[in-house]
Amino acid sequence: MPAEEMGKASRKLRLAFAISSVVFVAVLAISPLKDYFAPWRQYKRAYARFANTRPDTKRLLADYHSGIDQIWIPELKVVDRCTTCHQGITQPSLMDASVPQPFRAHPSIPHHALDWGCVVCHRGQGLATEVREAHETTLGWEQPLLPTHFIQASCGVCHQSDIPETPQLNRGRQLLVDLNCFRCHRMNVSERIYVPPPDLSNIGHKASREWIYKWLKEPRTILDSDGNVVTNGYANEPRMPQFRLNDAELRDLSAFLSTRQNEPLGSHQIDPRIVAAWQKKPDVADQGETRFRQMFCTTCHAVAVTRAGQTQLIGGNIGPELTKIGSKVNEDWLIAWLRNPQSYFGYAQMPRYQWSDEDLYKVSRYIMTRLTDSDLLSDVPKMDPPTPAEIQAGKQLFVGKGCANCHGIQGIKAPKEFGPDLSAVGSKTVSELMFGDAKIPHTLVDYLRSKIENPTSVNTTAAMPQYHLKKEDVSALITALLSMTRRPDAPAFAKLVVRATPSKFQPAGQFGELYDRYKCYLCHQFNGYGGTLAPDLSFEGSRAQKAWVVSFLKNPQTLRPASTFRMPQFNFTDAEASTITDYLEMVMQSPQVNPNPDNSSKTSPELVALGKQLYEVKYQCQSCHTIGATGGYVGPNLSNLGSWMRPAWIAAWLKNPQALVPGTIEPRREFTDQEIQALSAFLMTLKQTPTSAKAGSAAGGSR
Amino acid sequence: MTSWENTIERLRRTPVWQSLFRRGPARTNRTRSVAVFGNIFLHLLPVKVRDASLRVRATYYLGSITFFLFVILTVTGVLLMLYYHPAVPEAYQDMKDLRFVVSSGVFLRNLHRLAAQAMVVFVFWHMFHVFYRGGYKPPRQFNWVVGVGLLLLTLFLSYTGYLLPWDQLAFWAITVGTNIISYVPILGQPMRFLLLGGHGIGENALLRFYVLHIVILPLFAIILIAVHFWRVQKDGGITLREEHGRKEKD
Amino acid sequence: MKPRRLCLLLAVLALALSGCGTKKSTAQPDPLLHAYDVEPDWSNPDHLFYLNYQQAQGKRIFYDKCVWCHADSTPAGPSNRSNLNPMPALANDGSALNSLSDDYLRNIITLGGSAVSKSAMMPPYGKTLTQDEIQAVIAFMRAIAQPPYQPPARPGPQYSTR
Amino acid sequence: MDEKKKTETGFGSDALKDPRRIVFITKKTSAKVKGDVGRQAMSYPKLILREAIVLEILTILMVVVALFWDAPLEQLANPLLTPNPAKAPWYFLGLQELLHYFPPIVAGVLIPGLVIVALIVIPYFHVNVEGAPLWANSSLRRLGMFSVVVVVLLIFFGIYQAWTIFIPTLVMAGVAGTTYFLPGQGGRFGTYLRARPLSWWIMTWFIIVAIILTEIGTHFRGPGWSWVWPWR
Repeated sequence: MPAEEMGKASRKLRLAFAISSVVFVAVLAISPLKDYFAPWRQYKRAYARFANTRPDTKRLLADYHSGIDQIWIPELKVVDRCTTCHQGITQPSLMDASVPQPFRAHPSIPHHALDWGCVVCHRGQGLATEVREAHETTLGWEQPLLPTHFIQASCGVCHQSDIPETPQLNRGRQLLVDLNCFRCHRMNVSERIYVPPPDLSNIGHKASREWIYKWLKEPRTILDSDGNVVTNGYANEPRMPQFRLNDAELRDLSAFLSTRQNEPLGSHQIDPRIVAAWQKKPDVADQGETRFRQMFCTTCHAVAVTRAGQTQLIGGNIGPELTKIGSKVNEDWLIAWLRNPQSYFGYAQMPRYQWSDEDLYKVSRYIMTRLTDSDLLSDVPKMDPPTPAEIQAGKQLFVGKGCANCHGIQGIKAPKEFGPDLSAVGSKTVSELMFGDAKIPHTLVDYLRSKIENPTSVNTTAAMPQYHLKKEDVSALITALLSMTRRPDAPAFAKLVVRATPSKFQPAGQFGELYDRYKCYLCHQFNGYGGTLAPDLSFEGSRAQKAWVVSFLKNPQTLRPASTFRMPQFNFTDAEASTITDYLEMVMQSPQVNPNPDNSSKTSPELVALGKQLYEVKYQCQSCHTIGATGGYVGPNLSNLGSWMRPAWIAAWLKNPQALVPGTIEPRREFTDQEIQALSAFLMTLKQTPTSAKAGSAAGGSR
Repeated sequence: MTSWENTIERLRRTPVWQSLFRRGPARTNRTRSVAVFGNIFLHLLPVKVRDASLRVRATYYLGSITFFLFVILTVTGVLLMLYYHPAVPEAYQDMKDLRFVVSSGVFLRNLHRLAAQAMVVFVFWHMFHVFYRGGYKPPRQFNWVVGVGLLLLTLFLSYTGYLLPWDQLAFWAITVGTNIISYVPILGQPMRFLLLGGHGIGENALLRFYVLHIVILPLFAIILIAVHFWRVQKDGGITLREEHGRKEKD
Repeated sequence: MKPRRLCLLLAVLALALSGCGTKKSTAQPDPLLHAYDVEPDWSNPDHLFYLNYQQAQGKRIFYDKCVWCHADSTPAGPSNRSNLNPMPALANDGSALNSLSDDYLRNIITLGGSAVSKSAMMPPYGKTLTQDEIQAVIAFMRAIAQPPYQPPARPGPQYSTR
Repeated sequence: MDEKKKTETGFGSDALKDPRRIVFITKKTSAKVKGDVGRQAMSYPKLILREAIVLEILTILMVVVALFWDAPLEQLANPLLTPNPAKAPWYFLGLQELLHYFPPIVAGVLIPGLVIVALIVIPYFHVNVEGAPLWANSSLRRLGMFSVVVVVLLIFFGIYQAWTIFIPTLVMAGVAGTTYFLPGQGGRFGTYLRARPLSWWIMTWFIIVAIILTEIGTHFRGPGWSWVWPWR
């Protein structure tokens, strides 16, 4: 082939080669553009522009450079590149909401971001420098950013015991215990006051088959206008969830339960003479009601009261609501229960009162005739006496539905590992969750919410029953669940965990018996253990005068007549009252208060006058405290302080209230020693005779 | 003669140029032949090809594309090796670093992954094309077998590379794949053990796959590619449509 | 027409299909999820204020220490506010408090009313609360103020995102 | 341009302009030697330039795609967390799909083994190397053999309920059979199909089956290897 011809033919080829080479070089040259146009670089530049519009540009740009920023904490295995875009998080001047994200500063928190990194609390992917990768659930990282609403869950990873900064988490943890979640699911719950659901070994004595049928079918049916669930006889009682049972199952279960009478009922006979004397009297129920109120049953139990057309629940929520209790229980059982709740089941939290037969008869008549609802069981079908087949089937259901997980019953052991293990549910990745056909975003938070609100939404065959919870309680539960994570694998993390300190105050001896019998800890705190309804008694020995304690125990209602929640009338005997008083004085002492002060000599009328002047003019204590008929409602009524409190306590209190009762409202002030003396002297003059007591405090005693 | 060509000519006379290329410009067929003969890479090609085989429809350049993908994979693969540790926690961390921190790291990994997938596609396509052209028929039987070997090597290269990111995708794809091996009677379990360096996919498997992926398999692939090219030339060039079957004009 | 083309077509189709990614569901934004806590507007409970961490801590302290006199209702019953003379300002009363600086509020909380020539009924909390806690309370009051609180204008041009 | 004298060797001037390969042709020469190879072109620059252009265009395309498409990366490997379904790389999904139908020894060992063996032995197994049509000679016998093979295959697939392979096999056999029964010439397409050798039919069948199986394995298989529609 002639060379010229070939040259001519290849000219086109050469041209094509030239063009493709140019494009080739150009494309290779622009390939780093992908890097150059990385979104984080735009945020970097935007921050520089933004900082230039601020008055403190110099400080804002002090650490600025064009590369990737990262927080690197090797011992925590933290490599967070969040600050590449969130460049202003440590700049106090960028805190307010007008600063555009991602430049806004982090609100001030106890843990500084640079010491802890971001992902430790917020989750998400710290390594990422792309918006979606860092924040959302992507394939590359299964843990999306925790919505701020649930961020307290991250506090709970290390802080195993409750801290005041995380109310939502604390509430959620309390609910996990109260709702018996931990009875079916394995999880770490810190020690709290927990009262197991009633033992059902003797339920046959207590309630009828019809009532059990109704209760199992719909433990709660109505939602009132506030979204509170009203139950069949119980209000605000979310503990018993609703199981999805059909009529046959309900019949079987109610047959099984109504035949549970393992032990004979305790003493339920009332002196026949009293019955004979009161039986015919028309006002026996009215007298019962009066007695019911006098004993302050409503401190623990709520009863619906209709006043001026409005029905309202009056009373506490420590015990069950009693509005329809008469339709539930048998009278014999009721009498036996009131006499000795612990004889029905040992851990019953109702105190054992010293009832007289007469009171007992009146109150039980009141309960059985007035606290009833004739419509309650109207939709329950007629049932024949239980057959052995029904009982047998009911027994199987009792285990199969998980009833035995919460309710003790003789002869049946709770199945182990009934529900899924939730001890690390907060670390679950999206791929570990089965969403079924649920039309919800595929994130752990949405899964938990959907599952709690409707257990069958993600799994139609779920065994979990239906709870009816308020929205904020669902959020609290989610927070508590999210806080249960696999322990972060960095060894440094293990050291950071603040373990829950189990506290249980269990005194021995005679006082211990009374403490158990009257369940003091349900309302009062003792050395950090107990309820918060009533004043903390940890230092009661230093605070109150002995005679006052005795008189209060004997007749509690006279001291705070205006409060709804009042210590019930326990009818203590003299011996019991003195045991309690002696114990309080001996043991419940504060190291801050000198038990045997000698300051009586320092009292003089001038000092008292000075104290009165300080009280009324300089410090204006009357804004919070009442003396006589005037003053504020915040602090306790001081009218009878002279016979109530010990002078040494008052002096120590004025010096530093928080040292005696942590978290008390009264601020610590800078009184001089002389002022303290004067104020103490004045306050100790305040005494009144019991009959003249009138005004009370609203805010709960000495807090 | 333009000044441009003059400059080139002067450049050609420099000792450096002459030490590099030794020959003058390839302007005649003889010097062009010498250029092909004398170059270690080009001598795998024939000096002359039939006009018909230069048509796009003769090959669609499928073989060349496959080879060029291999070249791209080699280049990007070597660059990726600079950032990669074949160890269990680090491997995945390195993927994250490539994605988020390394300059153009995403681009390199994308290109490598893309080329790897494309190479599997093109090697199959090339094989089917050669088959329909009758390229397996004498005298090219052996080169067909070499090609089948290259197909298997490509699959293994792609497969061994699949594990290296050490993500869920990698782990489970390799699990499924190696389970198939264990179905081989008698030899299955020992073979799987040999491949994985243990009974499960762990640190050893990652190291073995890494060595296979970057040393052993590419070495064999390069040798077989050379043989493949050489045999194309020795067996009479590429198979043309009219060579087999009916001599229809296309 | 030619089977060769058919194969090619199928191969291309297969390649194209394998490129399709899986679609992801997108989450609807819920402002509540992005707030640490909320506080309903005292005069309009349907309107919610979204609080950040600091404001939420302020809310906690407020409802422990301050609510008794600076709100009309308290968690434990009637407020002490109507009982006092002069009547303390409501914590959300923007018309009274927005004009006061953070420094002023910090002073009156720390040192008490008498220190700034106000009623001595306002006790000092400087020894009971930390400065951070007091700042948190102020942040909470600012957050719930009606009319809304505007931080004092800063010098320099306003930033626009575009 | 004149060549330098020193490069001239024993070749004539013709050879200088148009060099030819000088070979000894013996019976054992493997190269296919034909009397007429048609017009020829120099590899340098014609072939090499073309190849270079292909390389450049390929690289350009690859780079452009790599700029806009991101390689997948999932979460860290976790042996305790089995994705459902766990899928092999796409080029093995045909094989995985086969495992769904047949016992592992068949789908995992026998079939891929046979495919590789078949690919290797094709050149040595002289099945109408000449490219004679499938039905050219002794057509009834061939049709009979063909039918037996197809029926055996169909029974095999039927037993294992491998319906997805059943269908393309049936279609292929149908098309192949129809070419025999087509009246007259059957048009250009029919003539073309009738002229296909057996190996052509087998390979075409294999390609279609492989593509269908891979496609099903990639896009139509969900949790527990159950059938799902990719658009749902």
